[in-house]
Amino acid sequence: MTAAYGPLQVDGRVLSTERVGDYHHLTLVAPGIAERTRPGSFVALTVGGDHTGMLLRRSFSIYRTRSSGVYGGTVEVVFAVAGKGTEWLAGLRGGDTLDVIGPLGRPFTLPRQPVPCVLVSGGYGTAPLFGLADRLRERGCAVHMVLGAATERRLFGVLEARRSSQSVDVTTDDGSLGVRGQVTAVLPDLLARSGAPVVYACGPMGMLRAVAAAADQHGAWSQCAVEEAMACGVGVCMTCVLPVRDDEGLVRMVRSCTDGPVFRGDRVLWDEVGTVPEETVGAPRTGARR
Amino acid sequence: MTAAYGPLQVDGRVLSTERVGDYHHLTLVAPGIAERTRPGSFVALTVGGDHTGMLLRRSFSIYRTRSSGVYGGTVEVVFAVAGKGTEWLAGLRGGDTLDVIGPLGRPFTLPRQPVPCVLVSGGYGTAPLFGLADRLRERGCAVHMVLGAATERRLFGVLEARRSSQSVDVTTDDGSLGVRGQVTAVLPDLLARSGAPVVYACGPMGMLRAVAAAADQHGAWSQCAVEEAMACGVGVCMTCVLPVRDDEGLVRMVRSCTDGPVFRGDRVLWDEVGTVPEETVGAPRTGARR
Amino acid sequence: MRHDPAIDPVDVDLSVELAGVGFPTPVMTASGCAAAGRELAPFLNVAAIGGVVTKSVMLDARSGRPTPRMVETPSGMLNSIGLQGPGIDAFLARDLPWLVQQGARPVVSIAGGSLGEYAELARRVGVAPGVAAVEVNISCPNVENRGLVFACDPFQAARVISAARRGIPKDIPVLAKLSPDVTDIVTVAEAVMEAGATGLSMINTTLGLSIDPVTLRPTLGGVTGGLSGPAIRPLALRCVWQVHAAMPDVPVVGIGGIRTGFDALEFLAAGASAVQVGTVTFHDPSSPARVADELRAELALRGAVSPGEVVGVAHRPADTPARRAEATA
Amino acid sequence: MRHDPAIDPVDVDLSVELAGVGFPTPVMTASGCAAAGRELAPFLNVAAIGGVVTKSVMLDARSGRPTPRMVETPSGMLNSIGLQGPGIDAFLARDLPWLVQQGARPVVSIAGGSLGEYAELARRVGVAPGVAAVEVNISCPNVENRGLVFACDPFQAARVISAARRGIPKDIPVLAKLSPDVTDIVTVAEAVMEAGATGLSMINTTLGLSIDPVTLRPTLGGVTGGLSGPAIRPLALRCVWQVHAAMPDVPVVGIGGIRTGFDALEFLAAGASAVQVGTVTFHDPSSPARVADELRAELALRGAVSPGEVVGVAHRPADTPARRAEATA
Ligand SMILES: Cc1cc2nc3c(=O)[nH]c(=O)nc-3n(C[C@H](O)[C@H](O)[C@H](O)COP(=O)(O)OP(=O)(O)OC[C@H]3O[C@@H](n4cnc5c(N)ncnc54)[C@H](O)[C@@H]3O)c2cc1C
Ligand SMILES: Cc1cc2nc3c(=O)[nH]c(=O)nc-3n(C[C@H](O)[C@H](O)[C@H](O)COP(=O)(O)OP(=O)(O)OC[C@H]3O[C@@H](n4cnc5c(N)ncnc54)[C@H](O)[C@@H]3O)c2cc1C
Ligand SMILES: Cc1cc2nc3c(=O)[nH]c(=O)nc-3n(C[C@H](O)[C@H](O)[C@H](O)COP(=O)(O)O)c2cc1C
Ligand SMILES: Cc1cc2nc3c(=O)[nH]c(=O)nc-3n(C[C@H](O)[C@H](O)[C@H](O)COP(=O)(O)O)c2cc1C
Ligand code: FES
Ligand code: FES
Repeated sequence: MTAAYGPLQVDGRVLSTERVGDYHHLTLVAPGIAERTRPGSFVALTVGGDHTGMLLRRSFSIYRTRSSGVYGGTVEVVFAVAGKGTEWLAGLRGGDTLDVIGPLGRPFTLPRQPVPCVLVSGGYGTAPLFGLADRLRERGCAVHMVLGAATERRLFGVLEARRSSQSVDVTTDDGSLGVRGQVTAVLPDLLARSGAPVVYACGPMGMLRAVAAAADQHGAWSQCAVEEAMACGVGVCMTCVLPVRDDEGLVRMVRSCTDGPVFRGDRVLWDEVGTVPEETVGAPRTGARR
Repeated sequence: MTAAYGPLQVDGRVLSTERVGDYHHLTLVAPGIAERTRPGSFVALTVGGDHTGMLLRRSFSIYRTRSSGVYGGTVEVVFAVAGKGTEWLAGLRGGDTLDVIGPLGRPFTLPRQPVPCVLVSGGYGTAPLFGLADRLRERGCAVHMVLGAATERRLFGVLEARRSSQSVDVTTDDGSLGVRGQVTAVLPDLLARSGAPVVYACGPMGMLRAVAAAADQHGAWSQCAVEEAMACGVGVCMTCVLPVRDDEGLVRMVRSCTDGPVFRGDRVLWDEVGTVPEETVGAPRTGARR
Repeated sequence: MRHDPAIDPVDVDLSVELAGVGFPTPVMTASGCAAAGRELAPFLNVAAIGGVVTKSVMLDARSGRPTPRMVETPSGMLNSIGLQGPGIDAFLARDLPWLVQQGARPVVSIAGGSLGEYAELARRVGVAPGVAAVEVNISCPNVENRGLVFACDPFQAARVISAARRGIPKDIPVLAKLSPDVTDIVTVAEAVMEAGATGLSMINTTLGLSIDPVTLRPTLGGVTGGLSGPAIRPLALRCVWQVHAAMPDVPVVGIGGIRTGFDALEFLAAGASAVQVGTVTFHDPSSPARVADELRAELALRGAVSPGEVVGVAHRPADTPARRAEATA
Repeated sequence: MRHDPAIDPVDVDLSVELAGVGFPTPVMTASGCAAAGRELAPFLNVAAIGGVVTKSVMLDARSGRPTPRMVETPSGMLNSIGLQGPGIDAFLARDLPWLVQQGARPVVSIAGGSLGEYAELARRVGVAPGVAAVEVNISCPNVENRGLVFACDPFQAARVISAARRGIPKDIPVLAKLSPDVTDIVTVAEAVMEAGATGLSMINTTLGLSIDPVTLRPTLGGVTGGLSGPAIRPLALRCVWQVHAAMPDVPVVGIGGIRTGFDALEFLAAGASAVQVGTVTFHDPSSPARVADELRAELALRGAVSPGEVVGVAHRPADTPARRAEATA
């Protein structure tokens, strides 16, 4: 009863957990998901075990997948402890089980031509970019990565980035590694240097907003993976919306779980996220601002 | 801020868990409780971990305690999986933590004279009787035990019973071990044979009722440890009550967690448990029967 | 509890009739928790579950409320979606036909801000092909009456139902969906039945609030929100119990925190003829199907060959076994 | 959220004044969840916590309801104790003196079946030494009015409060304890304040039901029961929010599912001046003390030197920081 290319719901079993800087790297045995995964899609995990008071799933970008191997297919995610659910996930041990749904969401769109691409991440936002880098390289695209974070321990995959891309720029707010500052400190330069017509980004809203703007300025497309609070992850609850302009130029509140998480940077009304812009289709006459 | 002889609230750590027939034998490091424990008292354990939907503690008779040793004091309980909380407890692994309150409740009263005593248990009801048997033997009392259960796998501590008492009778409803039938099949005989003036019992209500009656018939005292659903275990919620006749002959709804769990068998209105007898102090004129 | 099934689960017939309309199982989705069914297709067979109750649709497209629109709460959640939706035209053009084509039984939920809107929506839905039933969500502010929620006033609630009922063919059941946020839910229930409702859906969310740890202001964009999930199940069961006690013959669809087949059984015993699974769908998108399977097992365990045998059984003296009582009832 | 304390927790002064009476912390026990305090002595210092709200006492001894008296529910529980208690004489002779002697601040909760009983109870408690405040539990059936609960009718609720108020010296605050099971809690709140209440305790349990898996009949001996615990916290917060919005100057004691210091902070921000910890005491008998310690840390983290600084802050525009708003308020 599962759609050919849609998500699967499977019993996941913890294969391994590992600390990586400030993050946790969780590998789950979750057969069938790998085959359907595309760069940018995510999984929604149950937390708390049976009889938990935590009813809602937690969503995580897919970092890596293996189609089979001795254990059957695996899915890997990288996460930071942000609250009670991720705290519980951080306490998982090999053999523990949880319910996994994935792959979910609309993935990154790949360029038809072998053009140079810039991939920008904030913190754990690097996770989904490695799979993307692989696909891009397969298509002959030069890959340039920019990894930003508050501090070194919050950077993820710097070494892996060096292996999987032409160039890597690193920025930290506190200068503990790479250039002191945010990704925007190096991005314009890189865009000019690389002449990349496409920018991919995953990270905090503020960063995505800045990346989208920088891309615009250089006449490049941007593909941004957003992170909105989600109750269901599968498109039935309408909690994960943000204002996005559609092809006809109309602003709609769209679901980031099914219409996203990847959006064209020039389509998201970044400054209005968290509000219902007055021009939104179906907006109250008065404009229900926050 | 803890009363000299009252219960303690401590962070417990799982030292070991073991299957014993249909039961689980859980050993917790819970410093300080051993010193205060007396035969018949119990502990109340939190279940489900942080953010669980299971708010209430689960109560278990104290099977054994060690005052210190390498790990600090330990408390041992033996339990059957009865529902979601005990199911969670059964899944605990060494090193897991939970909150422990104990010792709770009014323990068994010991005879002043070195008289022969009969100890009767149903299922896991044997657990609190071993500590009692030790105290009794210290006082020179001859100890006779009767262990009853539905079937062999639901008997607990038969071997240990043989070590710690003069005589052991075993009954199972299905005859898988010992005499086929219930403890009452052998009790009258034993009472006559041993001439015991005191009977101690722990097990299901039905068994306690029968034991109390048998004791009466032989002019013996009975001390029965009851099991009523408890929300707090410490005496503040009034959920665990049953009708008991006090010294003035008045029937009151008393708390089994603080006034019990051990009651004189001739004081409990066994047939009225689950109701509020009309003669109860403060009973509604009409009699609020179930 | 008996541990070996009294009868074989395959011998349980889960099909139920609700006010003349047949459903293969008594377990449906809940409005706003399944969109219009399509998104659940990867996780269950929309044609096999009892019915698909669609997100309450309004006349015009609605943007809904600003985010955050949800907060997780102990064993539940708060939501303030604000009835975001495409409007009735798009719904009838796109969503309903898909459900019909799949062979699902669509229960169309409508919501309005005035009697006129409800009447118009009812007319539109009433003539649409393939509608199994209409659920009227009366937990909406009445724009013509200081934004007071229709469901909180028996008189206003009744007016909405009669306005809606008129537009809908007699053979299509009209379910009035009640709010628990009233002093006396029986009065509201009686009023809407008087006004022509075929049955009752109980309950909608109860109003709640949460404070944001950073801003110390209300977390939700809509300030207050609807509380749902297992946390409110006992409250929902009580409402069903009270209404069934007062009106044993009124078909009730039980809603509120249903997570397992036993939870569904609780609602049947309290007096519901069918149930809806809402918030738990977010935890387990296959739950509307799973709960029906589990209910089958729960019924078999108790020797009941159909859901009808246990409907309202909790109201009978404790000594009457479900079966016998049913027979003699 | 700021992660290093904006101020040192020791610089936070937790003491609050509630209608003229001082309490060392804003965190008290809740009626029926701490008996008369004695049983909590092994787990906390009854003199150090804000106050001890005693189990609602009636004129005569009460046996209470048959067991089962409780059911665990998701993140909560149902109870039908039926106000078991020793009666006012025994309470005043045994329980109250112990609390006074310990140096605790007893908040005596009274409950009656008629106006006369409330009046009589108030007289008796009003002359007893050492009473810090009186809480009037109006969630009781009115034996003179078809057993309708006083709290569900603004008029009846008001009559109870004025009857009680008369018997109690002016310097002893009278808190009216409200039920959430009403269509409009603000109307009830206004009525009891009119009638002479000094403040409001919100909320009592909300009515719920559970079905027994074996008998398929109501689990509780009392059939329905009161739902409490974290499950209802969002509902309780909403009630406090609504009442504080309508009557910002009325002292409110927030109650409902408080488990942590942050939960307590939520109630303060919504408009409560103090809080009570009820059901969670069963999970952690030290919680009334623990929650106060945690609240101290939460306040320090946000740079607030006293609970008063955050009372009602959630009602102010999001951009006004708590401190400034307080100063200019
Ligand atoms: C598409 C997507 C991909 C993500 N990928 C990653 C990743 O790769 N690594 C990582 O560390 N985190 C990722 N996140 C964020 C992650 O989902 C949250 O940190 C996590 O849900 C927080 O749960 P909690 O219980 O610890 O926090 P709590 O605050 O206790 O969560 C309470 C509720 O709010 C929701 N919530 C809270 N914060 C967020 C958030 N930032 N985004 C979405 N839901 C939230 C939770 O799902 C839960 O329902 C992603 C989020 C989305 C939407
Ligand atoms: C003084 C005392 C001593 C006990 N000693 C033992 C023991 O040594 N070994 C053992 O296996 N069991 C013992 N029990 C019973 C044990 O407490 C229950 O089996 C257990 O609480 C069931 O929890 P659950 O979550 O698995 O069941 P659930 O049905 O999920 O429990 C739900 C709620 O009901 C309460 N509850 C349910 N059944 C009982 C019960 N029989 N007694 C008390 N509360 C109940 C639970 O505490 C919980 O609050 C004892 C009970 C008491 C009161
Ligand atoms: C996110 C969300 C959206 C909802 N939207 C609607 C709606 O549009 N119309 C409606 O009648 N009920 C709506 N509800 C209420 C549910 O249908 C249901 O009545 C309620 O949530 C209780 O059931 P539950 O605990 O199983 O979720 C919504 C509930 C949630 C959680
Ligand atoms: C077992 C139990 C007994 C209670 N008894 C009383 C009572 O006698 N009087 C009263 O006003 N409230 C009583 N309550 C209600 C609590 O005081 C409190 O208002 C309610 O439980 C909500 O708070 P909580 O979620 O923190 O428990 C009782 C609650 C419980 C759980
Ligand atoms: S998270 Fe439910 S619709 Fe997107
Ligand atoms: S369990 Fe709470 S008083 Fe006994």
